[in-house]
Amino acid sequence: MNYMQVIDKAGTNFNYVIAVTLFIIGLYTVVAKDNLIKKFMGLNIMETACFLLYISMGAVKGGKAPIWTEGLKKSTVFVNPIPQALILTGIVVAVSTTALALSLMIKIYEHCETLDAEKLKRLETE
Amino acid sequence: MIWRLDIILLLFLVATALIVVRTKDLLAAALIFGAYSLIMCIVWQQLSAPDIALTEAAVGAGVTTVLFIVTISKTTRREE
Amino acid sequence: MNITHHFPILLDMVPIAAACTMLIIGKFRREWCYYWALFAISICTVMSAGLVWEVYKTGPISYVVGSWERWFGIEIYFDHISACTLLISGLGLLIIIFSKHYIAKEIDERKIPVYYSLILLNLAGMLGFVITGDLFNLFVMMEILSLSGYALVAIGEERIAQLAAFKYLVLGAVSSLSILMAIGFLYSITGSLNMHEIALYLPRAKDHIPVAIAAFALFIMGFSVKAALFPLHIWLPDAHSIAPSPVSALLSGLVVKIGICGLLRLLFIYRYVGGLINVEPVLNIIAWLAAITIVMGAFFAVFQDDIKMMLAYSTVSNIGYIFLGLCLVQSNALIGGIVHIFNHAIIKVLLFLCAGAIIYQTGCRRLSDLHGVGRKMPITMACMSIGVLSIVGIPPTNGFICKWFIAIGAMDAKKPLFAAALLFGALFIFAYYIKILNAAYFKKPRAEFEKRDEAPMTMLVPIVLLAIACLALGVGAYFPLAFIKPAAKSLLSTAIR
Amino acid sequence: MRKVVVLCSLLICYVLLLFAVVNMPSMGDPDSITIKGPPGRGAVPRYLEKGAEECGGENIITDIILNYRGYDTNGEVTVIFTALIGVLAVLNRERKKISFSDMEQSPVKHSVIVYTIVRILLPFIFIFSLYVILFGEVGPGGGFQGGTIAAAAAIIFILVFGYSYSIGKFPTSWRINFEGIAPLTFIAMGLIGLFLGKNYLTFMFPQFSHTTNLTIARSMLMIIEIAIGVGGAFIFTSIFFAMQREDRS
Repeated sequence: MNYMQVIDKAGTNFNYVIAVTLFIIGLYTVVAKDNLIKKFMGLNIMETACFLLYISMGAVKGGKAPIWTEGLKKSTVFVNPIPQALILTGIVVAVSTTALALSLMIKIYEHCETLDAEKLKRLETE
Repeated sequence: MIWRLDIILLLFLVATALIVVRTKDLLAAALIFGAYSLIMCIVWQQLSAPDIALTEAAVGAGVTTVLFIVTISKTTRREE
Repeated sequence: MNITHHFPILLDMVPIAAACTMLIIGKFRREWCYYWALFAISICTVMSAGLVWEVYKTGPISYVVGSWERWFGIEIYFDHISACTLLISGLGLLIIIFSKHYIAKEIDERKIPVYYSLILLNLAGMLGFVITGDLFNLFVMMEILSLSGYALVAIGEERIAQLAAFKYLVLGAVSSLSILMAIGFLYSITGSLNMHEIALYLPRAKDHIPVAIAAFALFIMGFSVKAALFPLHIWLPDAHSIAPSPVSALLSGLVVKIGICGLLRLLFIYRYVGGLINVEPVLNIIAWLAAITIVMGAFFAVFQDDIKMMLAYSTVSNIGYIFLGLCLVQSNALIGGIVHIFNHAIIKVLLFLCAGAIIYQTGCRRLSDLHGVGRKMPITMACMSIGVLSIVGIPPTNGFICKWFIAIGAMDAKKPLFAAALLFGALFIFAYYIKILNAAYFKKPRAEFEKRDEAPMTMLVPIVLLAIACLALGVGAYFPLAFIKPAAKSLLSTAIR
Repeated sequence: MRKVVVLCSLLICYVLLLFAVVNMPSMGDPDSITIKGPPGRGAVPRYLEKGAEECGGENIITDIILNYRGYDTNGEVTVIFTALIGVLAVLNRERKKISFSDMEQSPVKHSVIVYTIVRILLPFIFIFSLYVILFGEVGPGGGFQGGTIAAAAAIIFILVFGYSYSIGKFPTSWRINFEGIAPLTFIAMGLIGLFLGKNYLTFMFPQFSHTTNLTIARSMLMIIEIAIGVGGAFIFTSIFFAMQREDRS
């Protein structure tokens, strides 16, 4: 595949490219930022990036939302409902993880008076 | 397939994500994160996923942001 | 209705139902929680014993939730690897029996219902993980078990517990996400979420090989965080040593194995040989990492004074053995690796429970404070010695078989360096366990250890049972091997149903 | 130094992932394997064609999450329950008797405007959440979304009317009964299938006529949606209460 074709495919799969970009931005936040709350915002960005990937996977040109309403013919084109069903589960998982992590942070702050990863590391070794 | 609004929304998404990462004030970052979720919600509406859009609006922009704000109010607002 | 037909689903639903009612029961009487958890997990043990027997007799069982065809609904596929359920529910039962006094002493009284509920949820997640035949369901079950795992680490009141739990949480969440993304990649090129369907249709996706490779890499990354392979093991020693001892036993014995079960499922999808992509180079890299893990984990274990920290590092080392066994692409090594999943779970639960009993009775966890504890608690220490001997791999115990098989496999695969790494690891472990035995028996006993004072019955019974199991599985190695061999064969062969 | 290493490794990951997504099937292609599936085994055509008559919901996504892939949703509601139990394990439940010093001085509490608007708004939010829950079968929405909206209403209530007042309104001993209701209802509904001779979570049975089956399936969908909504709302309220509690003092 030469680079012209790569650019062409990147244009068609633009949503995927954005999803991966967001994933990496999130990963950078998790790895490089010291503040724990910031780390978790990064993780949430990663999660939404994953979801964007899934939902874009299910998109169909000119597709309608997969709900049978009045006036829809049998030949109507629908988008793929499976990724949407999966992501509904994924969002719940994401918010559960966030809730648990945030409560851990509250507890850590009560004990250590800081949320900075570097300082916490120093406190841990003491 | 992709029309102009989508491209703008997606680029805006990346921009908000970058702002969330760069903002030093955590409260502001949490609120911008709520805005990010709302944009995501519109993107999903554009991709004909109204169920997910509703969920994201209720959970991502609603509950997650509230939980972030509670945590910030209980801990610290500045990122050192 | 034929209730035995529904065992696969009930196996997962019984602990969940018990966990959901636990808070209401705890509202009335806190003591009942213990018996309620015990009741639920006993039912699970009976059911999984029945299932394992059926698999042994007639082969894998398929059960589709919702009575659909398996490509429309979610399939529960109970095969030879799913026989882990017996291990999970059995060891879970022993861990819950052990918890009674230990937990009453260690954690806040108001958290007792929460504790049992979390243990049950964790076990339910693991049971669901090993029996499911659907990739996304695998992810959901993995989230149940990891979320409850993070919370169990943080349930103690110490400051370090929360920090360790947070470290575990961040790494675990990133790995879960990479697995979620990998599932998405596989779905986009095969159009299915059922593992058998994916295994069937993956070779046809010849136009999208880079996607398959990326999915494989993401899966490997995710599962090796869960299983604590070398560069990604940093969360393990803290989390496993700080948690209350029954929780450490649960996490170290069972939860880390889940990552390995996931890897086995993954290798089933991609196939060892003759699949869409040639996975051997990746497996080779993992084998090298596993060799490093073996030596390094054992090396760090030698320098620990804290008994639970030692055990945690030895878990790292043993995970290396299992990975090495799975990644040599050789039937003997594969059998050794799978058997080691079972055996290491039993040994590590035994060792952590012994450590827990010692900590409960004496209040000390440093080896230098435990001089002569063999006098005070002879039964516990005898059982711990059996565990120590089997983890080193002395012949009559069960630890010997797996290491023997892996070593033979390494030689057969013409990779003697790995066998050397294995020996080195065993040597380090030996040096370090000598330290435990030395401290317990041969040092001058401290004054307060002169009087005999054993742990309560609820602690002794599981420990003794596990020690007997260690010896029995070593002497009667026939049964596990007869069971594992078909599983290993089906993994290595290219035939898929 | 550390930053350079991090950036380089992230860049490598980025390039690899980009290479992967560029090679994925084109987005929006109506003939791709995800949509069509293998012949005879494609899940999507089947769901879209027969979903409404096989499961009783016009919204195909509701059909999938509660019926075809109901086991996943069973796991999902267990995940939120696990999150609540985890939060309780970390933070412990709030106590009634402690004086909530700074919590009582809620800055918005004394503002007449906020007070009045919230009082007027709350019933509407609750009704909207009910609408979202009950109409999940025919339109966008469902149990979890509605439950979250109800929880948001409860959170607004707590923020405006102060902590100890609202804990009197939603006491812990009362909330505790509803927190595990979603997985339990799911399991109860699933066991019906067992008793009628089919597998777990079956909604349609060959021994009944199609109309009876549709009635059974629709009522089961409705019960499960309501249970997920109620359970979700209570779980989020409890998490919020637990995070707001003060144990330092």
